[in-house]
Amino acid sequence: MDLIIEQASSFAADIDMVILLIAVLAGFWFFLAEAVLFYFIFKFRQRKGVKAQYITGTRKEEKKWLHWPHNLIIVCDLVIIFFAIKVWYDIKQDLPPAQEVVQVIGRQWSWQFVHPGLDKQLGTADDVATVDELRVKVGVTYHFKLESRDVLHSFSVPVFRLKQDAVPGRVFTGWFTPTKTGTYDIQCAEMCGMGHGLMQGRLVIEDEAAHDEWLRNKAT
Amino acid sequence: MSTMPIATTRSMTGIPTGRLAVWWVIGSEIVIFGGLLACYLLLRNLYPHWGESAAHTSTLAGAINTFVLLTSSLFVVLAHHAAERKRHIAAFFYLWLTIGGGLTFLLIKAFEWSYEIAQGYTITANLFWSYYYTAAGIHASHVIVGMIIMAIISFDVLRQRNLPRVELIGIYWHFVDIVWIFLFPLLYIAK
Amino acid sequence: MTEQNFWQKYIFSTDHKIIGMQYMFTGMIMALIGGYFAYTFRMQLAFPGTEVFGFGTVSPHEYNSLVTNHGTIMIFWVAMPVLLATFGNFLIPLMIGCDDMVFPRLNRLSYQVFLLSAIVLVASFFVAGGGFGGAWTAYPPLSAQAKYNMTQYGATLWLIAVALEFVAFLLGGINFITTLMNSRAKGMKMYDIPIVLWMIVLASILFMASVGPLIAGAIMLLFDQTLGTGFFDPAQGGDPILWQHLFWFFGHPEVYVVLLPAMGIVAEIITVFSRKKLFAYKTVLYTAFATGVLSFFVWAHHQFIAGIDPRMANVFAVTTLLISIPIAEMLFVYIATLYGGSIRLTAAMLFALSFLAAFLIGGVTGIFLGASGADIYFHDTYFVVAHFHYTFFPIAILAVFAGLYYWFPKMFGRHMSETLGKIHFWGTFIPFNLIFLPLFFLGAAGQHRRIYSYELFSELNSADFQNLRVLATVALIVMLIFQLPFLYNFFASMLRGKVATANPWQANTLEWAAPSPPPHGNFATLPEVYRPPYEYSVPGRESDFWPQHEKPSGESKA
Amino acid sequence: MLRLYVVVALSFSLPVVASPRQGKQTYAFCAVCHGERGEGNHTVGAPQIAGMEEWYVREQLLKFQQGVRGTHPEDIAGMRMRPMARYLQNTAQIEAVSAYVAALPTLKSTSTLKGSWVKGEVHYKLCIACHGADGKGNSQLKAPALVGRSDWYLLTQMRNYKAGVRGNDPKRDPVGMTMRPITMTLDEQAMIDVVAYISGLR
Amino acid sequence: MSEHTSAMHYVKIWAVLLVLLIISVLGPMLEVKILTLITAFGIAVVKALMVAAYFMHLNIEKRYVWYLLVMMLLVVGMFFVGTASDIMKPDGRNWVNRAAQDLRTPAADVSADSQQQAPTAH
Repeated sequence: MDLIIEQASSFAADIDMVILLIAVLAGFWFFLAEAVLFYFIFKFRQRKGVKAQYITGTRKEEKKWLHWPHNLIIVCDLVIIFFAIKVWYDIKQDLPPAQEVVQVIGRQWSWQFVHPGLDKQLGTADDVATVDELRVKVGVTYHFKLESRDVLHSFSVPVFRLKQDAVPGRVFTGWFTPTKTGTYDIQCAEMCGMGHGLMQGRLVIEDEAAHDEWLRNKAT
Repeated sequence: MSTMPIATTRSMTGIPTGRLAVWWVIGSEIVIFGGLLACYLLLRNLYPHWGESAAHTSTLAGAINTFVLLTSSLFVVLAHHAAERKRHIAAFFYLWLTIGGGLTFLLIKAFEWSYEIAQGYTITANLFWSYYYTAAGIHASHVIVGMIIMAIISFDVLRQRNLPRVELIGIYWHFVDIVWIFLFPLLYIAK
Repeated sequence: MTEQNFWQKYIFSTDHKIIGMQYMFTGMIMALIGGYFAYTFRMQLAFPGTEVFGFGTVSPHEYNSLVTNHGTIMIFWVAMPVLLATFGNFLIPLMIGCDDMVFPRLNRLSYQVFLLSAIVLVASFFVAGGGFGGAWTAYPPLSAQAKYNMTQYGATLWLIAVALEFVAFLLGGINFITTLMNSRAKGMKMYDIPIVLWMIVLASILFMASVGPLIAGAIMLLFDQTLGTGFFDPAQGGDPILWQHLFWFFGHPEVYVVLLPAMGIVAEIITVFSRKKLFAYKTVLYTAFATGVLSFFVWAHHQFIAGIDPRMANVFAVTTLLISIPIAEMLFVYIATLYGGSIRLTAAMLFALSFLAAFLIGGVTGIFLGASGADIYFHDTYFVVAHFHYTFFPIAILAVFAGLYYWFPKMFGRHMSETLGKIHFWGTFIPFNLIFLPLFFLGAAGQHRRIYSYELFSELNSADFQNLRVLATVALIVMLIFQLPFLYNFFASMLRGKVATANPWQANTLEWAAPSPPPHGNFATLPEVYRPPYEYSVPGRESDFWPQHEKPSGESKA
Repeated sequence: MLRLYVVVALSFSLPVVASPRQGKQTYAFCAVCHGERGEGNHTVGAPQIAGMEEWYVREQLLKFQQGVRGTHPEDIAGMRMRPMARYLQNTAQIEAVSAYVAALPTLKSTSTLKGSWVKGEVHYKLCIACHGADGKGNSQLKAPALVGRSDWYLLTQMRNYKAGVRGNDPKRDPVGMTMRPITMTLDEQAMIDVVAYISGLR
Repeated sequence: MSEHTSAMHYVKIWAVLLVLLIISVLGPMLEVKILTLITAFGIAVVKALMVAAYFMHLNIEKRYVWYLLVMMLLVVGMFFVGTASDIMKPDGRNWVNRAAQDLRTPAADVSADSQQQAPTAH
């Protein structure tokens, strides 16, 4: 996965691990089933003088061909469930304590971000509000408070492997910790009307000095 | 066109085809009303203050309507009773009593609603009233449909045709009655 | 039987076969519209901003409308009518050995309501503001308020069309269920019913049980749009998430509503063309039941990141992965059926086998989306798009073509050309994979759905990705072109094809006991049933098939 | 692959040059909100734009694209406009659509506000220097025409200028900056009055 | 199918139903919350079952019609349970339904307060 798209948050690798796990387990069954399917199509193609066999599939030794894969798939499913829920729990359910909080507001068709100012507190006079540009410090654990002013939006940062819908009237809390600097895309992932496809934001991850410099510039 | 396919006369399950279909109709209606009432209940639990709005509904009108529907249910089951004994005149008479019950129900509903709307409790007043009018409105539309079908059947019955259909419309009518039995405490009594 | 004029015979017919045809042709026309929409927005994605041949430039507003209505049409006006209504209407009375549906006039009404719904939907493209563009899921508040979606009339008409379509299928479904339950031929017991009929009826039951809340929801949304109520408006105390639950409570079983009939069609075809008894008939039934029951417990996996409580998501992740078990087992049964067979690769069989091969991909990729942790990333990306096309395309296109090639001799009394059929098969199957395999990759790279143009997104605007998009679009055009041989084959064979005998494929089920095409009333004498439907290659018998209605000739089978 | 791309692209696309046809095509994007005749749509916050000066349309589109307009959190309608403007990617498209908008016949604006025409005339003296006594604007001074614009839109923009939502970027929007001190002198009622006066101008 | 039952039988059922109706109307007048719930909904269930069993003749209908109807009710129940955690509460793990919270405060009852008290009967 990280070959296709960069990992820029602390949990991106966990999600990629789950994806890889499923790819291996499900991929095994997939290739096995396809191989058997094509082998059968080839092996049992119509030939002169060879009559098809009469197999009801109700005798025990025949049914074992269903039971064994059936049980093995249950085992694979349980493994996948375990890891999927573990990752889910870490990302969505159990938030680590926040060092800073940013507010994310979805609108038709722009993202508005409220950054805490130099005092690192949201809701004070030196908050910095921007449109379509989120600036965060690398290595700092952020909570985001996600809101929507009109219709459904979805705050999606592919490099973070992060996605959460914004629902009008509700406030969602989530978290992320950026792990590398750079400039990345923020997309809207929930149909929000005519400008949905053009609702693009930028995520700037920078080190603390650059971020403070930017805040100071904004303050003046 | 009027020849009935042989398929319709078969009955592998032991239930006549018409009645089996009516049961499935009712099954599908259960989920429609059930879905609506489930939504209502969810939000009712979220917003305890809906009780204040519910206090403005007329329990008396609701109770009278329950009485009217229960009585019409009695008439339609008597119509079925008569139809089974091939007393088609009596069945016709009872069917029209049932339709009269439906009409009374709608009339009371009309007075009740016009009074409430005059008070300012329209469908957009708040969400409780939205549910109130939507649920009762869908129910009332079922009453109207039932009355129309019943009127059509009643004339068949008078000509001594399709007597088993009295039972089918009866089952439907009872179902409409049962829906109201639940709507009444949900919308009127619970304050 | 009295002589009927054209209108009585073909337009206002109560004959189940004609009604099935009406559904089929309406579905085909709608499929052409849906395909045209797909072509238009794929062109926009491959060559953003340029003028699309046959449409003009696509504005973002039109793009949303195209995407929305492509999805709506393909599911509600193509997959449902063709899989459920066409095959259901055509096959149920024939396969259970009776003369018609139990309620022929209800059946006609069902089609008329369906036709009305299709007309309303098509009309919605031409009203002021254009067709509805809020995605086929129609999440409020976007779908509820004209100031957000800017399609005041389009949204309302779209909703009315969908609601009418549900009513049509409720009427049809009641008919299917009652007919199968009550009107089977003498001797046809529960386990003598062909799988396809089980599947169609199970699907009808699933549909009936799941659609109720959404019908109520549609009425509520309609009031939101037209009267200004606040059922889904948070400012008035409503809840947008409630609609999502209402929608997906129906929306997920809906997948199985179309999947099961497709599975049934494939079961018929692979048994006939491999001359094999279905491996473990009862297991197929049990897995179908299990799928049906489980499908009511999984709907919220569509909403993992939509704002449902994260604790509840865990429950749904478990149920979602569990549903993979019966589906996988069903596929294993089909593959096992091929073992020891004598496989004839006719066009119908090719489509049926390709269904298995392609649906496996669709099923396997579903696990990525059902696993809640991985879904955080994949949700609403092209991975999802590719996944459900790998399920819906085999269901609604491959299985349907398999069924058409297989039952065409029975429908019209003539054979379709096998050569053209094979050309059509390869021209459909290969481009299909070329369309959607790149989309898996693009989805994994973080490309989101329903995006008008990727030019603004620097991570997605690379030349390599754009080439993949062009590849998918070109493959789509190739695939659409390869439908022309099919259309020619279909209509030419109807008039001039090789005349078919009553049982050209040497199949067992009852529809082949009727003449091809069956007259009004189907059977000269209504058949009786003596044995299960898949008795192929029974040892000790001269011929390798043993029709259900053939009287036992004294000699006992092994 | 690339060759295929080129072949298909050529066969389905038109060369990118500004032309009246392109203007009409591009305007289809705008028409969803601003209407086929450029009459605007108050419910979605889209002003009447029919007959707006070509140079003004072009400049505003560029300002939206560059984020000079439509990036302030209070400017809700502007934030809806910004992604749309950003989709016009080459200058030819902007030129074409500006020309198309300018060529749309000017419409009479319907009045949605109640203000005093008499008091408005007094306040309008502030505006005359740039926008002209007849409200027809002055392209040399980069002052657009005010007649034919939606009155609610004019009011919103004056509020925006006053609150610093628009025209507070000295580097990138010096022209907008000049509006700011003038709106500072007007209170809410005065703005409504002056808009009422403008609506009465022919 | 109901050859053995007389018309009087139905009238008796009807009379019982009416008595239940009166109880369900009078019950809430005691203003006891629990009693209201029991009389209103408990009796509704009893009434519905009585109508279903005796008027719709489910008591002598084939068994699986019951199964069919109960299956549909279970489906609705499933919908209710799966949806409740999101809709029925104003907040949950990592989310708050602020709009609902605002409305739950008594002052926010939108329209009814401005209206005069309507009589409960007319």
